[in-house]
Amino acid sequence: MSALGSNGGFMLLAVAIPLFGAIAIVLLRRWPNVREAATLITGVALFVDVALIACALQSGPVSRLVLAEPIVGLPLELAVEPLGMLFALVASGLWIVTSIYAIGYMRAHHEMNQTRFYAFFAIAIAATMGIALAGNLLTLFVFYEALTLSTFPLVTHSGTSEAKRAGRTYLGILLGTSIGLFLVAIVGTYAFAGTLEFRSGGILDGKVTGGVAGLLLALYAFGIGKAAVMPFHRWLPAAMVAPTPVSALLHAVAVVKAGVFSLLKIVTYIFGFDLVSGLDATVALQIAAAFTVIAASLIAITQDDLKARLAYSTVSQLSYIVLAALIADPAGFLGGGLHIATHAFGKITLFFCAGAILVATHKTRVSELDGLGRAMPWTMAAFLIGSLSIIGLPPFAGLWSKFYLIEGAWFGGNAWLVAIFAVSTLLNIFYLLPIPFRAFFRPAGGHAAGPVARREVPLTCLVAIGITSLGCLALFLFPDPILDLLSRGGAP
Amino acid sequence: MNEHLIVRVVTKMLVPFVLLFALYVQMHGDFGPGGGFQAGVIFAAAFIVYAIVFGIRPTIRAMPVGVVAAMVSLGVILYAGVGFAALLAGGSFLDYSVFDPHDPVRGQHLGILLVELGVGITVSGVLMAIFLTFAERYSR
Amino acid sequence: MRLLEHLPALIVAVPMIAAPICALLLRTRVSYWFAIGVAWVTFAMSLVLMDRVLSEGVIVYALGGWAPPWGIVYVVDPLSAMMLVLVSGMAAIIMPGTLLGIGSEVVRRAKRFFFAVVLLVLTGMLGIVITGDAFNLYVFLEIASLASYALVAMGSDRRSLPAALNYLIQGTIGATFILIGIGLIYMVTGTLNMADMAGRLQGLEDSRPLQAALAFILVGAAIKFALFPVHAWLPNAYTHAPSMVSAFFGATATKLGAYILIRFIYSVFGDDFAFGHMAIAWVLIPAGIAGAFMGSLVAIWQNDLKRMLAYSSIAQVGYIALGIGLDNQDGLIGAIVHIFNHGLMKGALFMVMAAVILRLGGATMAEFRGLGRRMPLTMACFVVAGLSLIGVPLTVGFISKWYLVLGAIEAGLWPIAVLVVASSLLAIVYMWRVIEVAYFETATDTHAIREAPLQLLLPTAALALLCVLLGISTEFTVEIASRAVVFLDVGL
Amino acid sequence: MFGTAIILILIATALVLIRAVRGPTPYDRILAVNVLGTMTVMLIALAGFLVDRPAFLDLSLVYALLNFIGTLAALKFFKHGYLGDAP
Amino acid sequence: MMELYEFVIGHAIQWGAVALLVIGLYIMMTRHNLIKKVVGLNIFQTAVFLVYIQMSYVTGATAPIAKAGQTLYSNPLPHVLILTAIVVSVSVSSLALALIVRIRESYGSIEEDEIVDLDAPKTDAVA
Amino acid sequence: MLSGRTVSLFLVLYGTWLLLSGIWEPFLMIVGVIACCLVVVLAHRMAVIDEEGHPIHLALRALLYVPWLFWQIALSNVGVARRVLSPRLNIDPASAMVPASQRSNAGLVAFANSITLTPGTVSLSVYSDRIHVHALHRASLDELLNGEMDRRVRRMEGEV
Amino acid sequence: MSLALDILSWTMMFGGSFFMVTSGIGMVRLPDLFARLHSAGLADTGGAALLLLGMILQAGFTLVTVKLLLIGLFIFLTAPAASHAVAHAALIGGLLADDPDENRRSNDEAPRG
Ligand code: NA
Ligand code: NA
Repeated sequence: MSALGSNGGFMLLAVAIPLFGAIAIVLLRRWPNVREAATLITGVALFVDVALIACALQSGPVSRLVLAEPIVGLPLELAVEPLGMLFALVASGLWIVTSIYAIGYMRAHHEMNQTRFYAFFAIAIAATMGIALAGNLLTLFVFYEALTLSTFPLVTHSGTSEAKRAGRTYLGILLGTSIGLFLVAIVGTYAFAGTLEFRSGGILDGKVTGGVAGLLLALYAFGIGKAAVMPFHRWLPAAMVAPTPVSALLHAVAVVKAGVFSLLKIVTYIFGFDLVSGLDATVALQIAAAFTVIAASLIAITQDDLKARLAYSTVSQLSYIVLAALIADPAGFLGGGLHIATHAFGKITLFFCAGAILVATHKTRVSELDGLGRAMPWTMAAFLIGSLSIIGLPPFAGLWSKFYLIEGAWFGGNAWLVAIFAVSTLLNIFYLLPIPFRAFFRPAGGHAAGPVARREVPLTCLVAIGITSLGCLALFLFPDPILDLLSRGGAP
Repeated sequence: MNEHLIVRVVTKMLVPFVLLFALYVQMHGDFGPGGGFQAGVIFAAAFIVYAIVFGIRPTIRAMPVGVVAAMVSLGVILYAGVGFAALLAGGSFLDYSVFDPHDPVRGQHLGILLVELGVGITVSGVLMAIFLTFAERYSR
Repeated sequence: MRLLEHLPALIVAVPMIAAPICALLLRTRVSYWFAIGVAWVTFAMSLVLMDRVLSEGVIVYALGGWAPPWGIVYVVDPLSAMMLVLVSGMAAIIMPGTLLGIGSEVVRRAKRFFFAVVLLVLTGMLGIVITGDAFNLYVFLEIASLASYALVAMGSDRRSLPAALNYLIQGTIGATFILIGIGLIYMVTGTLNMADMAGRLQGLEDSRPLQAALAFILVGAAIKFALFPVHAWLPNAYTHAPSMVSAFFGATATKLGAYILIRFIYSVFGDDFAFGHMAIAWVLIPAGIAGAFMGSLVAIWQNDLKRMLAYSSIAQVGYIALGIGLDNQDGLIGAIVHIFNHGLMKGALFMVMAAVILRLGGATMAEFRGLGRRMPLTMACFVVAGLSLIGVPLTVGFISKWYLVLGAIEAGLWPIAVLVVASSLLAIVYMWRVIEVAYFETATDTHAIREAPLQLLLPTAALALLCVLLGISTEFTVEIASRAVVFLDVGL
Repeated sequence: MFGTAIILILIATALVLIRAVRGPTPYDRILAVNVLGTMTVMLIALAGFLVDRPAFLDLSLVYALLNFIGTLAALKFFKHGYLGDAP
Repeated sequence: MMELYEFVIGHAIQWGAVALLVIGLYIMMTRHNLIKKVVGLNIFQTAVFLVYIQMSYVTGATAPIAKAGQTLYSNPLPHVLILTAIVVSVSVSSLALALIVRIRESYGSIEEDEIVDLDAPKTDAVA
Repeated sequence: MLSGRTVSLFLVLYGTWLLLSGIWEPFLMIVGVIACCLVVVLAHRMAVIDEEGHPIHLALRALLYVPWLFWQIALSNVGVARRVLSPRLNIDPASAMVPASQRSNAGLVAFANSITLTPGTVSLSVYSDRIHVHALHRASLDELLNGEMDRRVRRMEGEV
Repeated sequence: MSLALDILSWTMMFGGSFFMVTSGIGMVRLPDLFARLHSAGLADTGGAALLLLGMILQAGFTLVTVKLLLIGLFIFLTAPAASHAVAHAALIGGLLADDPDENRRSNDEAPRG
């Protein structure tokens, strides 16, 4: 295989393209239009590159690419496997959409320091690609930290003291858990297994006692703070101060998905299903995740701030995937992987809508949305689609992932988890559906009384919202490519 | 303390012999290392007692500050220079036997003598310098 | 070339003869250039020595041509070669900036002798590292220490004087303890040659003087090493010394205490005696952990950044002690690598202080307000070195922590592993305070502040760059540390 | 016999130390330290005989010199508050 | 009889060393006057000389001496070591005194607590 | 510069050197000459070569005085020891002026030091014609007031 | 002969040590500074001299003897000067109770030393 022809070269490009994009963005800072064009071109190039990798994965063997060897016998390397492929596809695809949305949003909202914003956004995407294509756990950790650091300027974008506080929480929890727990787990894994490679069936099986394995699993589950298992979820609601495209990045494209993706990948390729399903600790962690699912949903119901409600919704949904990982069987893996994609499309739609509402009406509270359906019909329709998908109702993609999750739980002998999923679905309905209902069926009242003018958002925003809503539908209709992809991974 | 007759006279009598003793220790120190240190201390002590009894100004007149400062450096240069000389003469660092190809022991004698001289000069220079700064500037 | 054979002697002799010559040069500028030349020549020699050690093995050089039991020998093994490179390298890198760096920070009348004293420190430090004779080690230790006290006292801030005196008193106590320990070993073995000592100590584990000797050397080295709770000299000394001096000391001085400890434990006493018989792990590990926490915690509350860095040094010293105390290969590799790596970071950070003091006249939080815009390159170096101090992946700090945690886990000390990373989280707090102030706040005054001059900026950038490069490629540091550990025959 | 002498002198040293500690005037202390010095000179010389190292004699001579200087310096410093010329 | 001497002397010196160590440390820790601290440091260092003097008594402590003809010199002997230690001690004391001189020039005091007070308004408060 | 006293100092120094060296080796003898020259130069610069600093003129007659002085020292040593050790501390401190008839400073110093050297008496203060003496017991003072020591020191100075 | 020498030297050293101890006792027992000065003299003269003589007898006529003599000479020259210096300082300091010089502080006649 020639260097570029191999998917090794493409993998390097997947990390390098957004970095070059970031450099281009900085260099083109004086010409905003050209700058934004650079972002879009980079996004498309990245997506093409990732798609090429996917094709290569379909047809041939997986090659590895060693970038460096910071620790002897423990290189920084890129490799591709189905789950990572899916994540890379979702992230790179949604980046294009998010960029389209961001162009409209940032200009309409008169944000400062847009060059910095786009540059760090691109760097964050590069880090995400690194996570998706990480060939071993060390590499994954490196890019995981890079993602944390590169998103910090985005979270604190406004520079207000509130943003600064949020930034502290964000960084404190994410770096704290990753260095304090995740890293310890990684080093512990290395100490026992002698390697950190992702292998089918795991590397720890047979190397550690149940106690150590349980300890490691717990360290991973809580140490991957981006998965936002309670009590390490606070950063996510705090980061709501950031501009909406950043929220999209956090909630759908990259950050939280990187967390659950890592967890899923670790359970699958580091522990192996056999080891995890036999551990006492697994049950305890399942309980913690289940608690997060329910508790976050309940909190979401009480939130009047739209973005905060969505944030707690994300916390809840993430623990679905954590649970999927802890179910530790192929169906759970399938459900978890699929949920990464479906939740991404659903949640990004919701955030785009929330951002659109903010830009158009400067409203941030659920209670202020009465009657908004008339002013912003397209936006609120999309919001309804996103909500239905998250809840798991047909004809939207969320149905499939929930289906596989429940199947995995049921056949894996975790019947009580089925009950959790059921209750949670009910709660989803309670906190999501009232929003479009208010918008469409309640008259506009309160202080903002008066004739409601149609005030839609910039066209780019609408286009983006349309794409993601259609995505929710498309994934319902054509889930097979993803399922095919995922079924090639997972169990040995 | 100039009015202090007894101390003054005793010091005057003492100083030349202390200086001589310092040089004696310096020159006879080559039968075992360490002579240079003692010699330096004694040499400086002679000046220090003189300075205490007669004051700083007469002391500086006898031993200018510039000379003291240069002594510090020159001693070290002498010390390390001998080592380099040994290197250049084909031995290893501080291998004095190369100084006299016919009689290594004599070479060692010479080498140690010079090295100890360097040590002595430096030590006495340092002590004098410190005393001078100390005495010059400190008052209770 | 024949002169190459004499490098072990020359590397000490050249700065030794250069120091007095430097003092005789009457012009400060002349002695500055002279000192730069000497430092780089020494650095080059240390690299050649390193190369020879790696290719040919340990070099033993008998001073004066006398065989080991009678004369003094200089020994270059991988550990000492690494220390030689660190000490002379830091001197070489830092030296060009000193003339500007000491501009306002050194009392006028001391400037003439500044470089001579620095070379004296260099002589002493290199001597400590290279000598194979215990008493000679003490002599070099005192040469380095005396010159160090003088350097600290040269600070133009009058507080440098009591700081230097305290440093002197406590340093002398430490050195005296070491001297007593050496005397006791001499009493038991009748030799001062360290290799000889080790040979003759076999079977003397129950000798009281020997046990006392270890205790004395442990305490003495700990003081020199600023190990909690005998660290009291360090904060004031580093805070009030001229920043360039702090940079050099921060990178090297305490490290020599660590070196002496490692040298005596492994090359003289043997780890069976030190750890098996005397259980010094019970001193080193608790003191190391306590120091790591205490240093970082106190650093958080500092307003003077030099003081903050000083306390951070105490914390970092704790890690090194911990690594030594783990008594296994990875722990010691971690300690040795951290000796080197921390040198790079602290060197860079104190150089930044020098630059900031040069431009703004102080280095408190107030001066750092808005510095990200005023001195962007300097602050970039600060951020890189700061991230390294935190232990972010792809920096040198990560590598050291990796091995420390690995060592702790291998020793079965999980809680220690967690504490190591948990304490490094505190580093996030104190570094982040600065970064926040520098990038989120605006300067209170409106003076135009220029970027640091090249003589300061280039070395700082070089060190910051090394923080990253040696974090990605660890062939140099870890490889040599591994060899050193193998050579020291640790825990096999 | 050198050992006996050394022990006896050590006893004497201890007695003088009592005076050095008790004072009460600085002159008492200076005097005590001076006597202590004389005793130390003898101790070093005797120790040289005991271990058969004549080089100790140089040491005790040096110590005698330092003792003298020390006493003068201490007196001058106590009396005048400076060691050099009158400020 | 000779053994008794050696025993007594050896142990007297040993305990003397310990006593000096403790006294020196005590003075350094409890005195605020900088000169007194330096005096304490000197007493402390004197303990080392005693340790090295004691070495002379312990059998087997004599350093190996090179054979005549090969070289004139022997491994450093205890007294040389003591001498070196004394030189170091003197240098340390001198430097300490020189520092005290400058401290007095800058602060007008050599009492540690007064010096701390004098700097107090200038020391960094937590922001 | 090259006065008789200077030459004398040089000779005395060189004698001491030879005595200390004990080795009749040409190298060391030459070094000795250099060393003594250096010392003489330094001594000259320090202005210590005068009748106070190098009282060579007293040397010959001192040979007569010193044995007597040593005998006095021995006697008074025993005396003071007895007083110190007697259970009831047999002392009776007193101080008085003792006439001093010496003409030169060197002589005066010799007298004062002799007084101090004999335990039991200490010279407190020296005046041109008298010395203030403190005694552990009045008896020693009376003995000193006899004037024998004064006379012997003056004889050492050379009688007129 | 050698035995006689040994006994003689032993006696001398014992005597010297005796004076040293006596001096120490005096330093503790005697009531004031001026009284203690005499006791200090015991160590400087009787103590030192006898000890040195004892050692000289042990050494025979060698370089060691020369050095011992030198030490003795040095002590005999400097000890009285030091004692006198202390005494004089104490006198000026006004420590002597029955000072016959009534005009000490009136600068009537400054003492010459
Ligand atoms: Na440090
Ligand atoms: Na007397």
